[in-house]
Amino acid sequence: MSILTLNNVHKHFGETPIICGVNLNIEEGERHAIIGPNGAGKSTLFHLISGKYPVTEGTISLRGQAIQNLPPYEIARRGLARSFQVTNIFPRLSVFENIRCGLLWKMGYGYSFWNLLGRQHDLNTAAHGILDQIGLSQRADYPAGELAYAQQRALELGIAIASGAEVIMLDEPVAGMSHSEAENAVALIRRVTEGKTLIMVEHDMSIVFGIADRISVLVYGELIACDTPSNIRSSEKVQEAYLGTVTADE
Amino acid sequence: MNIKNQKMSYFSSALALSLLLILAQPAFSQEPVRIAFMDPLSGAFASIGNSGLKQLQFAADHMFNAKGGILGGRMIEIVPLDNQQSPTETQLQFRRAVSEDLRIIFQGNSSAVANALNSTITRHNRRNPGQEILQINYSAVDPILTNEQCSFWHFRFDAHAIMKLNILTDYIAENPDVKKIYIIGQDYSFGQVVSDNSIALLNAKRPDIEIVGNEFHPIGQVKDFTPYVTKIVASGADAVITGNFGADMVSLARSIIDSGLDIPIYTFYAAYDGITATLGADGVDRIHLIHNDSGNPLPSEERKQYYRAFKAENPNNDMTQPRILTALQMVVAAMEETQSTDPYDIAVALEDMRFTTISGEEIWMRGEDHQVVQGLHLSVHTDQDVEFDADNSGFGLVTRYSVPAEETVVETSCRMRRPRR
Amino acid sequence: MFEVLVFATLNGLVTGLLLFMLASGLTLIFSMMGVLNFAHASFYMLGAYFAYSISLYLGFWPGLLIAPLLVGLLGALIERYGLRRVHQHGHVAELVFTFGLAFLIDEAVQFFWGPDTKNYQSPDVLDFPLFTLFGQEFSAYRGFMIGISVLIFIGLYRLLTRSRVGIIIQAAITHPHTVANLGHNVPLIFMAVFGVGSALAGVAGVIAGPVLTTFPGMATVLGSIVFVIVVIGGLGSLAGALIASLLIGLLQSYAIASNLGVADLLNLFGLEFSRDHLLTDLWTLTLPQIAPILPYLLLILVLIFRPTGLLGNREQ
Amino acid sequence: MKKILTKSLVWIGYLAVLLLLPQFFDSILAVSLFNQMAIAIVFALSYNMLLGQGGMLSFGHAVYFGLGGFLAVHALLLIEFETVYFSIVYIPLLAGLVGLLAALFIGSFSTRKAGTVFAMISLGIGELLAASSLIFVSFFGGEAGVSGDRTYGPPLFGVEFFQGIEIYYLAAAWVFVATLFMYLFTQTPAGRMANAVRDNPERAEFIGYSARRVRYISFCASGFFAGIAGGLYALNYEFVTEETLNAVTSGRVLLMAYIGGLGYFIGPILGAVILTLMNSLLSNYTDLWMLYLGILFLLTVLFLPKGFAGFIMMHRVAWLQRRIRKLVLPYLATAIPAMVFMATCVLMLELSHIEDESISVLNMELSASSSSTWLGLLLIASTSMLVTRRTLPALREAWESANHVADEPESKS
Repeated sequence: MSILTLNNVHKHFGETPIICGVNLNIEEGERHAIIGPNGAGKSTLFHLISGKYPVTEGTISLRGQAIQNLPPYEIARRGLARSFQVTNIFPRLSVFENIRCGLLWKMGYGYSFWNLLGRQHDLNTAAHGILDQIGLSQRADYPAGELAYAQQRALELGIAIASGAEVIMLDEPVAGMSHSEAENAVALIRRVTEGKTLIMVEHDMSIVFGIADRISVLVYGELIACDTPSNIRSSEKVQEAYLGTVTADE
Repeated sequence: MNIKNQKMSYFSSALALSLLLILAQPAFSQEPVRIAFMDPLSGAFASIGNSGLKQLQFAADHMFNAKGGILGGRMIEIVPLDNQQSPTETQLQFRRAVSEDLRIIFQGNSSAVANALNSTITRHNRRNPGQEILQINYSAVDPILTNEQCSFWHFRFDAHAIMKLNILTDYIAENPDVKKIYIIGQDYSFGQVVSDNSIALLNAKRPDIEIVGNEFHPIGQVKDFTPYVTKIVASGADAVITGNFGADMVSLARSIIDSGLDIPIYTFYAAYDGITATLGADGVDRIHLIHNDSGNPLPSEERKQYYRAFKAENPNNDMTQPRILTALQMVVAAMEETQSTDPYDIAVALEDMRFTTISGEEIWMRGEDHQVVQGLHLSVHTDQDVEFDADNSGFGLVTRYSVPAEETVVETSCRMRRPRR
Repeated sequence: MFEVLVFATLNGLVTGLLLFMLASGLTLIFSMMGVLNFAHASFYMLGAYFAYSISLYLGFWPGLLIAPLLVGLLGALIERYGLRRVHQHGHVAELVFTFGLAFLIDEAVQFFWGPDTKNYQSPDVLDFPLFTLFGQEFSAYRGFMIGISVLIFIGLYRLLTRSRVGIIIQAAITHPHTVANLGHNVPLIFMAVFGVGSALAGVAGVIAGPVLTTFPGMATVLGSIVFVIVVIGGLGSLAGALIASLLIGLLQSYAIASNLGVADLLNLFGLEFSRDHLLTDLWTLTLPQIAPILPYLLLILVLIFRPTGLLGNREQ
Repeated sequence: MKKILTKSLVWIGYLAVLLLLPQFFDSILAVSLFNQMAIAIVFALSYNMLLGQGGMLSFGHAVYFGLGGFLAVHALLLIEFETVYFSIVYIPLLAGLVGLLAALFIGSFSTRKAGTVFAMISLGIGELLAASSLIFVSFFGGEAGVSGDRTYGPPLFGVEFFQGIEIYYLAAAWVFVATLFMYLFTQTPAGRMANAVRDNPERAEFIGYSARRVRYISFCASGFFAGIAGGLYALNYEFVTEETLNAVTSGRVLLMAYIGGLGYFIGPILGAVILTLMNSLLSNYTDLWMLYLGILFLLTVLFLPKGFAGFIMMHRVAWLQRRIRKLVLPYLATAIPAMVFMATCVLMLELSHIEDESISVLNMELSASSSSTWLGLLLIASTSMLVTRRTLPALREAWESANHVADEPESKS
């Protein structure tokens, strides 16, 4: 059964069409990558799914429930978490607090102002557990803004998985990392998204082809292909429209 | 410029001097009589407060300290307390006065502050018998202070707003040319008092006079009075009454003058502290002021000499409130009479005291409500025959119309609660 | 009634254009640097006081030239040595800095010039009625104020649309980061814009001082109204600032000119009220009484229903 | 366990200071100063819930303070005229509820956005209410305000609240409780999310929290505590005027919180104490105190962006590393000339402020009219400034070496 469905999704900024009729089904437990040249609308598509922007037309459903045009927090509560292209954490809170904030809603604290965080044993154990998973236990009390870049990205991933979401969307999770950092990051992503649905945008093709079960190719706001890595690799259409331009760029 | 600095500067010398005095002369070793002066000494209203402080200081020094002090050789010491014209700060300064055992407080500026001080003192005196404090109000004119909210511990040395309005409307009523009056004022209690009573009094005295406008504007918030003046012009008024003070007064007068409207403006506070200088030639014969003091010519030689002596010492200030001297003189007279500095004794002695001021006028402190009864005068802003000008500008006030003390009396609703001793 | 309307319009125009002179500089500063400069009206006050002091020695006209230059210079220095330093600590710190600056300038003015109103007079040359309508004079000086404001608006408009600097500034208003990436010296532009903005406020002060009274409270009276205009007009929009200025100038002027009150409204529906009622203050409320708070009401409404302002295109 | 113990000790110490202060300074003036501080502390802390913890810059916080105060004084009147009869001890709570009510209403539209929009709405509402308070005389009493008497309620254990000291203990109790609750609020999910929304509202939305709702909750809590402060104000002064809800009060609380240090819970407490002291003590010695206050404020913004609390916290590492002693000499070397510089500047300001008078300092008569005085002062000022600048690098170096931490970060919990 598909967990996330996009049906004829359009997005215009003013007169300019950015996304033109995207249809996409993502299966539960799948690792799905979205690729495409710069300006193809990958991030916009992410923003549409996660609720940052309203869609102009079309529907998006998560587990069969329509979520288009819901505010981001509603979508997040329904089990969709995401990271950002630009590091997006709570810089003045400690690393531990960052993770704990990520956990709060799932663990049912809501907007409570009568529970003391320090007393919530389960919550704190869970937070430490995630810190262990992303390898930041040593830095738990550091202000998040002072972490090294790769660590901030790991933290962001940690916040995303803390919410317990079943769909995790990662926007260029290894961009700007050195090769060895990227390898660690990929290993981390594999580890923490085990058993969950992963959707990612990534430019690094070796990573994409290494991690993804299926790949969608987005060009000028249109989905020109959606298939397994090997089929995508051999697709002429994709070669023409996308891979060719990449080589030209580089 | 300010007494506090002076105080600081003479601190060490005063210390040495007082040591010397203690050793040398037993007659001088007596404690000074300390009197608090509580008014704004910093902030936007500081100039009025500082001017009052100088007048009180001068009165104490010139009239008493230079002549050997009071009560057999005690000096008067004026202690400045800066209330920043804020009711809150007034309370704090009041507590300072209590802890420094200052039992007499001179205060004048802002009716809001005077009311706050009045209720604070009433409460304090009720709760702390034996430590009473006396309020000498030399300038706040809100009628309620000697009516509904009158207090045994409060004495007012200025005529209150209704007394002044009574005389002002008499003057207006005598002028048959006045047919239409426009009233404009700040939207607060004094403005309301002026408006309500002007209408009532004019209706009674000259029913034919039409009130063509009765406008309130927010206090201190109006950028430009021209829109109001437009209405005044359109109403065809031939006189304006306003209770405005400070910048609101100046701006209003300026706008009226700029519009070319040549009608008299009847005011309460349109002189001194920069206002006279700012209005200058434009205000001549237009600005009328009702006050308890007389303008030029000053009524007595003694008064003139006193003014000159003050001017010699404070060239940049004017003797704007001679009633400060009168108040001090009467308080001292009460002290001398009872040989006591206790507020209760002073208050009892002040009640119904009759006193001749340096202007040669006999005034009366009515015991019923602690309101002074004195002559009132209507003066006009001009540069003709001005012997004592204001703001060193060459312009000043010349008295046009005077009413003797007994004619200024108005009834009071005061039911005074007198403490028992 | 007609005469009141005509003069209310003229008065509204004078106030509106004066406000615009302040708002134009503030808009430039706000749009580019993201700083709502609380001290902007203080520069206006400084303009009036500088000009007053200069007029004592040299007369009105040299003051009109020199005072704004001095204010502009001061503004530039404050940007260079104050604001830029605070910039690294974020917008709140900047806002708080200008807030403190306004406080300090107020105090400094009282320190140097004293708390009294100053006798700052308009020049004798303009001391005649421009025209008399329905028995009320419209002074030449007010005409001069309108003239100067219009000139400044035209000058500013031409500068922004025709000159190279202007185009860079315009670009910086809408896309501050891009301009920096293009290699322009943004700090220098900021300093210049801050200086020019302050100087504009200074001009407003110089010409407003004689009519609106030169006293230490003059900044407070105008201070927050100017932000209101900038916010209502919309971020990054000079035209918006002009419209908002005129709107507020006219709104206040008409409100004062009218005699309407809540009582009239109630009478319209045939309702009567007693004077002793608990809500008497509400029944007796009149439009002129609340004229000065109308801009704030407008501000709140605009921010609730259209946070970008009338003509703005950028949300905060 | 040790952490909890230390924390409890801090709170017990706080309570002890609150209770014992008037034992050491018992003049009427001192007690009135403490009352002022107590009110200011609650007010400033409530403000910091907005700005420091929630990232909402408000220019109209006095609204909740003032409304609480006005309600409290009306409650006093009701007690006086025997409409209702209860102990005045509960009045701050009542005032707090009014603050909460106002915040519930105003917050419902103003917390949609933080940043400039929020700041401008708060400014607009502040101005609106301040102006309305002068128009609606029957409730706000015009510029004279409303006056009540706190002694008509039933006595509490025989205490009738005649004296300032009795009010002080009542205020101290409320301050302690309010401080404790405001601290505890920071430790709850809503309080922590307020920090998160302050740091990054967008991210907060993507972890399931509506930034607006989070702000709204902080905003209401802040209004509640501001109302409590207003209630204490009414009990202390026994009258409330429009100045409690005007822009000056709003500005002052901003100054307090900022000078004290926004980032730290204790910051606003420090700021409230410092500003209250300056306000009451400095104004007794010089007319220029507002000028000095302005200068102090700007210097703080420029050089101590984290306020006094931040400045103190800068030395935490050095303290933990037991290297604080190494800082004493460099500090003295800079502070002494800096003090001389400031003292000289103050002297010059005072000298130019007075007319044809003189000030005597250290047994020297300094005349404002003599040029040698001015030359001398300028010389001292410039020399001391030069010395300060010369010693500054050494201080910085010493500070850095004292704060240098070896590889592993020290634990900050």
